[in-house]
Parts: sequence; C-alpha cells; structure tokens
Amino acid sequence: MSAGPDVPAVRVDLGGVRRRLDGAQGRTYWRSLEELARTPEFLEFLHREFPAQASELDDPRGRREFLTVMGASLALAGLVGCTKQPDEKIVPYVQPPEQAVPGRPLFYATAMLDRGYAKGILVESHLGRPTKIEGNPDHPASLGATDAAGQAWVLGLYDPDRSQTLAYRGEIRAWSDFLAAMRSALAVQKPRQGVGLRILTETITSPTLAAQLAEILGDLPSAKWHQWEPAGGASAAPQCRFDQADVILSLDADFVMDGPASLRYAREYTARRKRPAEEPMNRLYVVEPTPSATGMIADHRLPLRPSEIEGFARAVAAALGESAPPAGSSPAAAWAAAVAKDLQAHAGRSLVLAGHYQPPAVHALAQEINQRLGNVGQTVVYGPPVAARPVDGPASLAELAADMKAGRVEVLVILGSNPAYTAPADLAFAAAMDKVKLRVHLGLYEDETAALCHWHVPQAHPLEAWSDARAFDGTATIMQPLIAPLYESARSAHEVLAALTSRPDRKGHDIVKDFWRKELGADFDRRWPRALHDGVVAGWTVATATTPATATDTAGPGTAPSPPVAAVTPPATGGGLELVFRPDPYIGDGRYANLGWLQELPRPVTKLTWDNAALIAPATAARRGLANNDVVELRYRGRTVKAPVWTLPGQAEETVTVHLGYGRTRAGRVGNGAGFDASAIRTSDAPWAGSGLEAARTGETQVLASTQEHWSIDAEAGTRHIIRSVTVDEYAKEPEAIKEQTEIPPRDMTLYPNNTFAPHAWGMSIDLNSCVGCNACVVACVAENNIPVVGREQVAKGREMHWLRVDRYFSGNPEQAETIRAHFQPLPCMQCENAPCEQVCPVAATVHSDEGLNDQVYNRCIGTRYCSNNCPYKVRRFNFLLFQDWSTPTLKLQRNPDVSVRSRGVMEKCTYCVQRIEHARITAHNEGREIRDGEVQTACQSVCPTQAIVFGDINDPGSRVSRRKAQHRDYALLAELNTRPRTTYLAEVRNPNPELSASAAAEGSEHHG
Amino acid sequence: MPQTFHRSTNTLSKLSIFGALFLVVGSLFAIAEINRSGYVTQAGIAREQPVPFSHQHHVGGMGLDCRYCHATVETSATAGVPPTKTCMNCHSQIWSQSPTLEPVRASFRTGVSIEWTRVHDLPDFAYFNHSAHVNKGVGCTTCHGPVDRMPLMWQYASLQMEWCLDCHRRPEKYVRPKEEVFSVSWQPPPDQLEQGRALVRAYGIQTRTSCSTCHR
Amino acid sequence: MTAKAAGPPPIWGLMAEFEGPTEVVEAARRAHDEGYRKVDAYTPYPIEELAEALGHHHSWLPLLVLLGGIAGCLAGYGLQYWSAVIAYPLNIGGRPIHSWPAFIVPTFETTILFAAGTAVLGMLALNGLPEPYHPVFNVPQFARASKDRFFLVIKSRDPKFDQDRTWSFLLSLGPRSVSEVDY
Amino acid sequence: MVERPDGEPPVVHVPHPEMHALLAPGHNFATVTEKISSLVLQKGTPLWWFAGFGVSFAVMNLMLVSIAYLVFKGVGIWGENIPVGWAFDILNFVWWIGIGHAGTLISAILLLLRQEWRTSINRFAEAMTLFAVACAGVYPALHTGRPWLDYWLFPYPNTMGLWPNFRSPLIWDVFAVSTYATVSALFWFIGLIPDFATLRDRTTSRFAAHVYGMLAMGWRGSARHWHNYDTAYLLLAGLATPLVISVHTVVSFDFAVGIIPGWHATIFPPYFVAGAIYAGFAMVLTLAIPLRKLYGLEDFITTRHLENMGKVMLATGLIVAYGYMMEVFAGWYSGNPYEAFMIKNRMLGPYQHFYWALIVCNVISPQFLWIKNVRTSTVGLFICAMFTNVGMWLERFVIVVTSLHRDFLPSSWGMYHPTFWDWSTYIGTIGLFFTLFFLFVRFMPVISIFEMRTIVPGAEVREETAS
Repeated sequence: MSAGPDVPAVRVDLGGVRRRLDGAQGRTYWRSLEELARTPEFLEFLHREFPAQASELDDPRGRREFLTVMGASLALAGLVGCTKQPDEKIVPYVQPPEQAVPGRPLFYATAMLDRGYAKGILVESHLGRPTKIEGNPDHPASLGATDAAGQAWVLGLYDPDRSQTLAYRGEIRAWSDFLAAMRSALAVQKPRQGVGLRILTETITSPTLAAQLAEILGDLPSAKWHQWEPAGGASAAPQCRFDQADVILSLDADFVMDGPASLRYAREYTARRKRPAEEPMNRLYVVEPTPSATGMIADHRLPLRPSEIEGFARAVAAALGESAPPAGSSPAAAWAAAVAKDLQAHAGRSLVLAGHYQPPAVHALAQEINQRLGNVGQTVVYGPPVAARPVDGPASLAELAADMKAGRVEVLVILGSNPAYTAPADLAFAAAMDKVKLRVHLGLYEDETAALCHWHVPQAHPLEAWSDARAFDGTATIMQPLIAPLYESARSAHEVLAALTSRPDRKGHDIVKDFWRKELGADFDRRWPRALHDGVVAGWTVATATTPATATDTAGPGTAPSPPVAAVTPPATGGGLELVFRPDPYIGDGRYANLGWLQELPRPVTKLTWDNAALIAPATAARRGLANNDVVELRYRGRTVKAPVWTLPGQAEETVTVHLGYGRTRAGRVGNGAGFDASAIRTSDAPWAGSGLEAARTGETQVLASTQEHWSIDAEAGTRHIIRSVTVDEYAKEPEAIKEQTEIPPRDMTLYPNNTFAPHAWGMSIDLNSCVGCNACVVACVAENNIPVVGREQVAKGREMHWLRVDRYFSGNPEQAETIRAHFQPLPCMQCENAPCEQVCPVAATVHSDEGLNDQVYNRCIGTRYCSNNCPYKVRRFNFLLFQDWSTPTLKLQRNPDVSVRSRGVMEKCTYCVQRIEHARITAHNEGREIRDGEVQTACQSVCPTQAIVFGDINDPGSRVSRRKAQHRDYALLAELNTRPRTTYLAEVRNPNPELSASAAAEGSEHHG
Repeated sequence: MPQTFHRSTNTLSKLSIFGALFLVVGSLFAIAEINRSGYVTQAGIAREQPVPFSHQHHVGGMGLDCRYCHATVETSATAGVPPTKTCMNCHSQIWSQSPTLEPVRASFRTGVSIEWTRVHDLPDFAYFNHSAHVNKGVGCTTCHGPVDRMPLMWQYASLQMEWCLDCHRRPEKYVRPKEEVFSVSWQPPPDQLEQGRALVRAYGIQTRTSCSTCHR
Repeated sequence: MTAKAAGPPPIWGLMAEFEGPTEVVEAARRAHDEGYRKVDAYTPYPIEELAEALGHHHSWLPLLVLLGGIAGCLAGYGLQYWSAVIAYPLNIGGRPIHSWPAFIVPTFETTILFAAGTAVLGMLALNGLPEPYHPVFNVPQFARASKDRFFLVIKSRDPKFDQDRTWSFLLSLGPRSVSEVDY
Repeated sequence: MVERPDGEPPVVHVPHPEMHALLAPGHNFATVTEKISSLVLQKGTPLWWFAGFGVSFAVMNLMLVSIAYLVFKGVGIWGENIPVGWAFDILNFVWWIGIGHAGTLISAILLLLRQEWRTSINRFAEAMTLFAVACAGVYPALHTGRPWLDYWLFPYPNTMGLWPNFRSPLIWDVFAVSTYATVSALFWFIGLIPDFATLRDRTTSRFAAHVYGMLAMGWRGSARHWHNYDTAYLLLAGLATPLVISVHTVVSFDFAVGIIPGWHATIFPPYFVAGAIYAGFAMVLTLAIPLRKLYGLEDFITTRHLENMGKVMLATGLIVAYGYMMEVFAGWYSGNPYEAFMIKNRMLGPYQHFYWALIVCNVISPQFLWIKNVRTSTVGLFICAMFTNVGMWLERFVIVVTSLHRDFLPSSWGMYHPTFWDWSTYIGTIGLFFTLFFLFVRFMPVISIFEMRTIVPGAEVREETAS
C-alpha cells in the first residue's frame, strides 16, 4: 500500500463495484470506480485529495503569484480611483490601410497543419491582430470546423515564450551572419555533392517546400532528406467516405478526433445519425486497446490488446472467405464473425479502416477486406500519397541517427522538428548530435533541440509567414500571413531552405508566389488572388512537386500488403503488460505543450488536465494492487520512467497506455514540468506498441487534476435522467418515452404572468447523438470570450473557468470492458427563462434581456456567488483570484475586443456569445432588415465538427433550432425544476447489432431509461 | 454637588444631535452632486490637443460634413478619427506653411501618428456603436452638442449611464429625420414628441434597456 | 445644610430630600393637594405611583411612534415599488415586475427602524434631553438621586410659590432635608 | 402597618417568594449601586482583565491581517470553489447572527413577559448581542469578490440609474441586519442612560464625570422623565420582539429561497429562530458563568438565573431537534430523488461525521438539562453551553457546505476544504468579540443598576399610603 504524505492511494474494491451494479436498477451511470465501489479510502481521498492550506502563498507558478499581486493593486486602485478615468490617447493611422475599418473584423483564409496536412481556416483579424480562428467552409478538410489545436493556434502565435532572437551558441546574431555561416558550410559540401549534409523535417505536404528540397537535393545529390513525424505519419491512410458507409469497422482508428481528415470524417459519420427515426442510421464497430472518442461513442466496441488487433482483422478477413489462415485463436472470434456478417450484408456500403498507429499489416488487411467487399471506390479511395515523400518516420530517423553516430553527418539542418525530445530513446539522438560539426535548428521555441544546436533560427509562426500545404485529399491551400512577424528575426522554413540554395536571401512571399506563378501558369493573376480569398487553390493537382517515393515508403498507395513484420508488434511475451503509445489528443507530440488552453482542456475520456498518466484497466490495476495517483515505475526494454496511474474503464486488460508530449524540459513556462516523458521508454522499432512492460509500485503518489474525478459522481446520474439514451428500435417504437422520463410542470401552472420575448427568442439545441466529446467547442469558447487559464492548482481546487464544459458519464459494467461506453454532454449556460440565479442577485447584475438571454453584467457584479450556488447546472464561473493575465503584452493582442476582460472578484458565464448577436443585429438593422436564421453562430456552434450544436431564434418555427427542438428526442435538463432552459438536448440513439446481443445484454442496463 | 457642565452645553448638545443628522444628509447630497459634475464627468471642459483643431472653423465656418473626417460613422462602431492623410488632403495646399500645423506635416513626413487626447471616453465595458445610432436618426449633435461652436472639442454630455438610459427609454424625445442626422443646425421642432414617435415607428427603433445591449 | 428663609435673589425652586419611595410619593400627593402644580420629583428608579401623584398621566410618545412606523412602512414599500416598477423595470428570473411578496420583508424592516428611531428621539425630545446642565445639580445632596435618595422639588415658577411658605410646607412633609435650588 | 419607632428600616411586605432567589438577601439601594458601579469606577484594573484583553486583542489582530490579505488577494485565499460558493464566510455569519439573538430577546420578550429575572442579565446579554452582530457583519461585507463595491447593496440614487434587486434575500439581509443592529444599539443605549447618570455622580475623576455626563445627557431621574422613559422602553421592547424573530427568519431565507436540496425547506424560519435563541442563551451562559465568578456577582446572577437559562436552552434545543427530524422526514416523504439523496449524503456522504457530531452536540447534549443537578451546576451548564456553541456551528456547516457540494448534476459535484485563511478569519472574529466584551465590562456597568434597584426590598411603594 502506498500512502503518500498528503494523498492516499485509492484501492478499488471490485467486489463492491459488482455488488453495487447488481443492485442497481435501470441504467447506471458512474464516473469513477472509487465512487462506484464506495470505498472508505475514496471518501478519505475526497477529503485530502488536495491538501488545503493557503496554497496561494507558495504557488509554484511565479507568474500567477505576480499576477495576483497585480490584481490586488488594481483592486486598491479600484478603491481610490473610483471617480475619474485616466486620460486616453487616440492614435489614428497616418495612411489609412485599405479594407480595414476600425471596429469591424476582417477574415482571411489560410490553413493550419496537422502532421503536415492542411486544415483550412479563416482567421478573424481586428486591425491587423489575429484574434480568433474559424474553420473554412470551402475547405474539404475543415467544412467550417476546426479541432481544439486549431483554435489554440492563435494563442501559439502570441505565446510569450516563443523564441525571439536568432542565436549562435546562445548569442544573438544577425540573419546575415547566419547566411554567411551557411555559405561557408555549403562551400565545403558543394564539391563533395553534399555528402555530409542532412536535412530533417516533419511530414511535408507543401508543394513549395517540396520543390525547394528537390532543388537542393538536385544540386547536392549525396545530401539526404530525413523526415520524422513523432505523432505518426498519416501517409498510409486512404480517403474514406463515411456518408456512403452503412457499416463501419474501425481497427483502432480514432477517426472522429485524430488525423488530418478527422473533421470531415466526424461530420460525415454523424450526419448519418442526426435523424434516427426518419433516415437509416449507420452502425459503428470499434476495436481498440485504449478508449478513444470514436470507441466511446461506437455502437459496439471491443477492447483488444495491440497484439490481438491484427489477429482480429485476420479473423474478419477469414470470415469473409479470405484465403488467410483462420484465426480461431482470436479471443473475439464470435465478435469478428458477427461483424464480418454485418459487413458482408452491406458489401459496397461498408467501410473498414485501420488507425495511424497500426502496423502496415493491419492497413493491408483493411485494404484487402475493403477490396473484397467492393468498398473501394465506393466508401474508400486509395489515391496517390499527398505527402511530398511518404516515409517510415522512425526508420528514417534511425538511419539519420546511425549516420550521425558514424560521423557521416557534417551539417544537420533541422526544420521545425524537435528530435532531441521526440526521438525514441533507443536512438540516443541527442548524444548522436554531438558528432555533427554544424547543427542548425529552426523552431518556434528554443526547445530541447535548439539547446543542442549551434544555430537557432526563430521560426515565423504559420500565421506570420507565407507558405502552402495540402489537405488529406490533396487540395492545396496558400497559407498567407495575418500579421508581420512579432519578432523580426523570425524566418520561415522556406527562407531557411533558401539559404542552402544559390539564391540565399529570398523572402518567403517571393518563394511561394514564384512557385505558384509557375504552377498556375497563364491566368496566375486571376487565380492567385482567388486562391488567397477562397483558401483553396481551385483546379490544381500536384504535378511535378513531389519527389518520387523511395524504398523507405512502406504502406504506400496500392502497394501489396506487406506481411506483418514481427518487429512491429512482437507477440505478447506472457506475463508482462502491453504498452501503448499515443500522442496526446491535444498537445500532440509536445509541440503544443506550452499552450495553456490545451493543457487545461480536459482530455475527452479521462478528463485529466495538465498531466499525462499510465492508463490501466480497473481490473488489471486491481490485480496489481494499483490505484489512481500511485506512481509506478514503467520498466520496458531496459528503460524506465515514473508515471502516475489512472484507472480507465474500457481500457484493454493487461495493457498500459501512455501519452507522448509531456515531461518537456524546454517547452516554456506553461509546459515545463507537466507530466512525464513517455518517449524515454519508446523504441524506434515498435513506436506505437510493444509487450514485456513491467509496472512496479514506487510507493510515491501524485495528484492528477481531473475535472471530473474530483467532481466525483455515482449512480445518481441514472436516476436523474441527465443522459437519455435509447436504441433506434426503442425510439421507433415509442419516441415520446424520452420526454416522459421526467415530469415537466405545464407552462400555465404558475402564479406569474408568462413573459413573452420579442423580436427574437434565442435558444440552442445540442445533439448528444452527434457530440463526440472532442472539446473543440470548449477551446473555441475560451478563445472567443477571453477566458483565462487558471493552472493545475486551481483546477484541482475546482475553479476552472470554462464557460462550456463537456460532461462525460460512463455506462456499462467495469467488469466487462466491452460494455463500457462514455456519454458526452456539452453544458453551456442553459439560459433558463425562470433563472434561479437572477432572483437571488442582490445588485441585479444578472437579469433577463428582452430576448430571453440571461445577461451577466460583469461591471455590476460584486461577487456574492449566490447566483452560482443557486444554479442547478453549476455553469457559472467565478474569478476567485486574478486569473486573467493583465501583464503579458502579446497575450493582450489576442483578446477579443468585443468581450469585456473580467478581473478578480466577478462572476462570469456563457452569454450565448451575445457580442455576436449584437453584431449581427446592428449589421442587419444598418441594412434595414431583420437577423436571418443562421446569421448568428455561437463560437461553440461554428467550431463543432459534427454540428451537434445549433443556435437560433425559437420564435421562428422555421429556424433550424426550432425544427431541432421539434424532434421527439428533444429534452430539457432538470426540466422538472421548471427553470425552462433555452438550451435543450437531443437524446442519444444507438444502433446496436442484434447479433451481438450477448454484449448487448451486458450493456442491458442501457436499454431502460 | 457641583455642576459638571456649563450652561451653554445644553444648547450645544441639543444642536449636536440634529447637526449630525444634517451633516450626514448634506454630505451624501454633496457627493451625489459632485459625481454628476463636470469635475468627474469631464463634461464641458475643453481639452488641450497637440494641434488646436477647431470644429468651429471646419464645421461651423467651412461647413465640412462630419463624414469627411469621421468616415466610418455609418458603417462601424467607431466614428473614426481621421488619418493624417485626411488633414493633408487640404493642408498640403492651404496653410501649408502654418507653424501650428507643423505637427501634422511632421506626422505625414515621419509616418508617426499624431497623439490626440481622447475627449469622449466610455468605460471599456460599455459597447457603443455609432452606426447603430446614426442609421436610426440619432443626430451627431444630440450627443456631441454644437460642435460647430467648439473651437476646441469638449465633451457635451455626461456620458453617464443614466444619460444613455434617458434616450434609450424615450427615444422620441431626441430622434430626428435621417437626412438631418449630420446637420449641426437642426433644432427639435415644437412638436418633437409627435414627430419623434412617428420616426420611432418609421425607423423601427426599439427601446432597448436590456443590459447586454451595451454590456458584454 | 438647612438654609433659613432669605428674600430675593430669586431661586429656581426648593428641594426636599426623602428616605424612600413611599415618603416621596406621599409628599408628592400632599404637594399636589396643596395646589402646587410646578412640582417635580427625582428618584433613582422609575416609580409609577409618582407620575400619577404629580398628575402627569399620558404621554404623546405612543402616537409619535405609531406615526413613525407608518412613515417607515410607506417609505420602504414606496422605494421598492418605485425602483422596481417605475424607475427601471427588469425581468428578473421571470418574476413579475411588481413582486409584492418579496417586497414585504424590507418594508417590515423599515417600519420597525423608523418606529424605533421615533421612540428614542421622541423620548429625548419630550424629556428635553440632552440637558447636561440643570439647576438641581447645584444641590450637593442631589448626587444621591442616582443612588438611594428621593427628592421633591417645588419650582419658583409655581404661582403658589412663596419661598417662606413653601419652605415650611416642605418641612412639614418630614424630609431628611430641605434646600434651595439656585439657577 | 407597623409605625416605624425609630430610624430602623421599615418592615417590607414580602412579594412573591422567588424574588429572593433573584437577589441575595441583605442588599439595599446603596449596596447594589456601589457594588456594580465600583466594578467600573474602582481604581486599578484586575490582572485577569489585562490577560484576557491582551489575548483577545492579539487574536483580533489576526483577523485584521487576514482581512488585509483577503482584500489584497481575493476570496480565492479561502477554500471556496464551484460548486461550494459559500462556506466559512456565510456559515460564520449565520453562527454569529444566531448568537446575537439572546440579548434583545432577553431584554425585549422577557420584559414584555414581565420576567423579573432578566434584570441582572439583560445588560451584558444586549452587549453580547451587539458584539456578535458586529462580528457577523464582517462576513457579508467581506465575502464579496469586490468588497469595495458593497455600497451598491444599498438603495441610493446613483448615476447608473440602478437599484438593488429587492427580490434577493441578500438585500433582505442588508435591511434586516442593519435594522437589527441599529435597534439593538438604541435599546442598549437607552437602558444605559440612567446608569451613566449614576456613574457620573459616583465617579471622582473629572474626566470620567464629563464622559459619563455626556452619555447620560443630563439624566436626573425626574418623575416626568421616568414616565416617558418607561413608555419608550416598553415600546422599543414591543418593536424589538417581532424584529428579533424576523432577523433569523430573513437569514434563513438566504437558504430557503434557494432551490438547492437542503436549502429549499419551509421548516427553515422557525427552526432557525429556535436555533438562534438556543445558541444565544448558550453564549450568555458561556459568558455569565465566568463573569459572575470573576466579579463576584453571585449575589446578582444567582443559580436561579442560570437554571432558567438552562430551561430555555432545553426548550429551544428540543425545537431544533424537531427541525432536524422534519428535514429527514421531508427528505423521505417528498419522494423527490434530490431531497432523498441530500439526506443520504448528509448521513453517509463524505461529510457524514460533521452531521453526526452535530446530532451529538445539539440533540444529545441538551437532554442532560432535564436533570436539575445539571441545570443548577455552573460546570454542567457551562459544558452544555459549549457543546451547543460548537453544535450550532456544525449545523450551519452542514446546511451550507454539505448541501452545496453535491446538488443536481453529479458532474459538478465537488469538495470544500477550509484553508488557513478560512480559520484565521473565523478565529479572528472571536478575538474581535471578546476584545469588545472586555472593553465593555471594564467601562460600563455589566448589570443594569437602576433595574436592580427596582427589585431591592423596599423598592415598592407601600400601598397603605394610598388611602
């Protein structure tokens, strides 16, 4: 038993869990096993989970301390200076810029990169300040949505910890000095065909960059270009058409959240689940080792150890009459058979896809099955690769490391990559770098790699520089700068590569424009501005840009399925655990580690913030006597790392999942020291999974700040009808049943006059069947509404400031991992018509608007917190301390000028983005018309990949939101309190396969509300 | 037993009780008055500017239209303070040597903006939109006063919330025909209230006193 | 000190000192019967009988307090009605603008406050307090009026007042002492 | 009656017998006056006073430090969070306000009920009330996020054209508590005027004579004055009685008006009032028992006083117990899952030991007061009183924190952990309370002298003279 000084470990009594679940009537929802087990240790843990003392006194994060002091002085200023405002200056332009109208934002089309692939975005700019990112509806990989990381890009631009100066061995140098150094280095290399030159990049889809590289490799044929994508390349992924697929089998593919096409896939997949009664629903099977958003919302989910997935795929293939040997040994043969049958029944309208982290063999099997089912060309397309030169990243990096060790590398140019941190441990990359005479690094931060390089060139943020990139389907986007580089010594990859060419000092703008002048040919002058405006280069397909695929290209297009390489997933050596590596869902391979928005964003399933953990199935943990917050030593292939344990329902037995991207040492003030570095035990031959892991308790414990572990939960959730979920058959039979789960007081049963709202009455509908829990809406809300980051300690105290949260409830039996499901419920302010919060505010700081908004007036609020106490949904957030950053200049540039920046001591909450409503109203009235349906889009709505959120005027029966609320599965949360929420939900409707009734029965509890 | 107090203390002590009451009430009243005075609101106080720009001369004298300089008043939240370029449109010819205009020319030469002192300064948590008002028949002079008689600009109204509310509650007291919005000579007709009501109906003006109208 | 009768200078009154409550009440009655009207008595604690004996029966105070209470009630409810219904009507939690049940509570409090204030100020006013200087304090024995002695004073303003006759009358009441009270 | 032969004191008819129990025999006007006023006027101050005052004052400064840091950093220095938006601040406010009920109750209601035994305890009970209310006032003023804007709670014509929301129980609090404080202060001061006069006439120091003289406002005990005085005092009592009932009713509205399970209960007003009286008397005993010992006031504050207070505690304690019972019953009877869970969570949830400790302190311990020996022993009463003081604090903790930390949506359940600053502020207010109390016992008569005179033998006018 490991009991730390302050935090006791929590033992899960699975017996207790079992007993409770046996006793439970109806569906049981629960959030934490400890709660379910009701162990006394848990109650104890609840008490001492966060040792309470005046922690602000010894707050580890100096910045926060400084800020709170600032806050106090401001507060005191408020005391004395309550009468006069200080004089302000007006500083008009000297020459007015074209287009820019002070007070009206402009939107520019560009793209964000995910593993090098483009996702189209529109960037909102206020007088030249990019403040907010929206998806580009015209872009195939965005369709108007963005992911969480995309929202945070604008914060990345303003990150005060970005590297700001060009340096040689840490001393400031001029760009010209750098060029000189490169010139002399090239002078040496040129005669020797560049044999000593190595260029390391991440995955590259940029045609311009590809062309530049091609040019360089042309001049220096012996030079080598290596690629390393720590988060896993997506080169093997085909293009799927989920809108065409009735039955989908995902082999560990988290397609709704992960990958360059996730936004489009999520949209297409959920589009088939929006009108369950009226239109045929699709059905999703997921096989995966660790719970992903996709798996948690699937109709059927089978947790398998990484080593078993290929077997399962073979079993399916076998059941489909594939020639491959029948895999009777597979643990889930029956399951496989049922799936195969279902796939067969929908031949041509089914889809099998393998995840990024699966070995080529599984991809090959998926491709075989699709071919066999005649899905190819229907639901899935195997096209030419989009990446400039798809390679097997780990292998490429290993080759480079070998060359360096052997002293064959004289000049190493690293573009944007951070191998010193991300490289698998077995390559000892950092050590190998010492052997290189001249090391050059281009990066956004002075990171672990920069520290080891002679030259560090600060990279211009993609929102500051000209470039281009291609989407998963090959569509090209010109990336245009929104703002001149904040730090003038910043350069783009194009400019650094140019330094290796005959024309060293070219501007990124010219490089990109010249490339496209060639590509677009005659009518360039017409197509170029059009491409910039649209965010896509219309009618352009890759011609010469990419260099031909090399031998290192593994699962390339159409290549015959290579036999499973033993090295990739070694068979489970009995006894040991299997280890699964995954990039963090938000900070990825660590590149976003310094972005507080993402660090503080609860992970979709674990709801952990600010830390990664060793995720273990409850039963596995119990067998080993492990519990949440136990720190274990992970021993894997002779390397070790210490990690806190987090038990996760739905995790495959005997597996441990660790996320990459944490344990950074030079990420910046936010990212440093968060979590542990999983790549310390990662090996290049098995980058994503392997067996033979030992987890030994150290006796230490470490508190993990999870927004819903410390908001613990138990079976109460079920009896309160918070989540309502039925099967499609049940829904077809009695659609009314969903509404009738609680008793709603009739509108006229009141002593009060019913208020009417005019001209509009704003309302929102959230479709639980579409929500995949990706949390993009939460970051969008943070970005739009100037919501502060509070830090681990405050999150641990329960003081996170997110106006919108995504609640996650588990259902199913923790004993049978295949029955575990998560139900995601985004919770903004409900904007109750009978708002309990308003009545109790002594100073009328929260009152109703004439259009039914529950206004929160920050400047009137004195902070009694009564409103929050009286809010049954607990959606109000309070500035307990000065959480807002009032001091960092760059962060001020990001703020949305249309939303008040709240200071210490005031309550705040979701306003339905009232600033957007007012903007639309004024625009409409200036044009002499009323607001159109869909003209006002809340931040959460516009970012949502699955369009789960719809906002509009419920006075207008024709509006989208009204039509949504007319559906039978529309229900209001806690309606029995007669709060009359304006935000209502569409119940979940699942489409299980009757064949798999066995597991369906285990989920049985699901089938009664 | 000797007297502890002198005779006079009787009157004094009696006075002190009522005196205290008057003192309290009086000071409260004084505070209320001070808060509304120009000392706090800055209303009616002409502000020093780097260049003594005279609305009286440009508007009253030469009859420049407001929109010549405040170009975005009909389309944006902010009316827009003109760029130096706008000044130079004329002053590259007229008064092109005048020493008082040197700062303008300097700004144009060097590209460094002129730093004007803000005269109308709403708190940051109040979101005012010029276009919304101008397009609904609220004239410039209604809030900014007789600018054509202001040699140096000063704040005309108190800009306090009660002042905003006055018009937001009963716009008919102030609205004027749209074509008169930019006129500095317009005076409310004797039957302003009737005309006002007609205009309120015609322009679809809402009396919006919900908090989120201005506070977001 | 028992001073013998002296002519003018005029004095404020004559004061007789008694041992106990019974004596002073008896004395007061006698003085009243005698026809003296400008008579007052001073005791260390309230004695109901004394007031009757001296013939002041009712006090205006209750009426004042009632008026004060009514004023407070009107002021309290008026303020709430005006501010919530007329000055700035707001839809708060869907409750009616004129939420009279909620307004009762502050109204009650203001009623009490005004009434209590009136009671205190009224009492002081009716008693002519504060009055730190008073002729009776000139009499040395009077210090014991706040301890264990009881005093009866016949003021010179009384039409029947005649220094000598009144003096002897007081003596006839069997006091511990009789003294002149200077202005 | 017997004519009095010579100077010996008159034979006094004996009023209802227990009168004796209210005042030890052998006292007359002079002794009563001398004894009580000497406590104030004595030269040299007892050592224990300096000790007690010193400690209290030090602790009060801890409060000042905490408040300074609070204003400097914000309420985040406390352990509060979402969902537990109120904790020590409001529960201590309610605790203090509750304590602050005994004084006015004793003075007003017992006066109207003609309970003569009140005379020797009402003075310092009222003082205690004022000091408790002062301590209570600290919290609502400081628990806000922006205390420097608290004046917005008062209705005054402002440039924003805004007014408070009179539907909010917090505004009711503002009115109720400020009215209560004012009226109690007036009541207390009126009661003091004649005694100030006594001190004015007793003291030998000219300075003291001036100070007390000013406070006495020239009181000279004229019959006409006493007449109006009695009327005013009676009227104030009549006004204070509904007030004292209303104050804790209004405080209970803070919770009863909310919709949180555990708050939203119609039983709250009566059982809050009962609880307040319960707590108030407990605190009076806590102070009276040491005080009479230290000042040797056993003659004036007799066993019978203490026993009566014990009886009141027992009665109100039973009402409070009934309140707890009804809460549980309602939780079950309502059939409302939220109410039912709230009860379950109180008894078995993470804060269960607070609940059970509360039951022990507030329901079990007062039962000992059925025993006369306990009621009449200072030790026994003191222990019971201490239990009640703690118990009433626990009751407020259970109501405020335990109800908030798990309400409707399990996803937003949380826990509350008091921080150092929570405790320092709370303990600090206790320091403030005793600082004020020590000043009071040093500079003002702790027992109403003129009212004591009225129960001295011989105070009544002999009826025979009437004829």
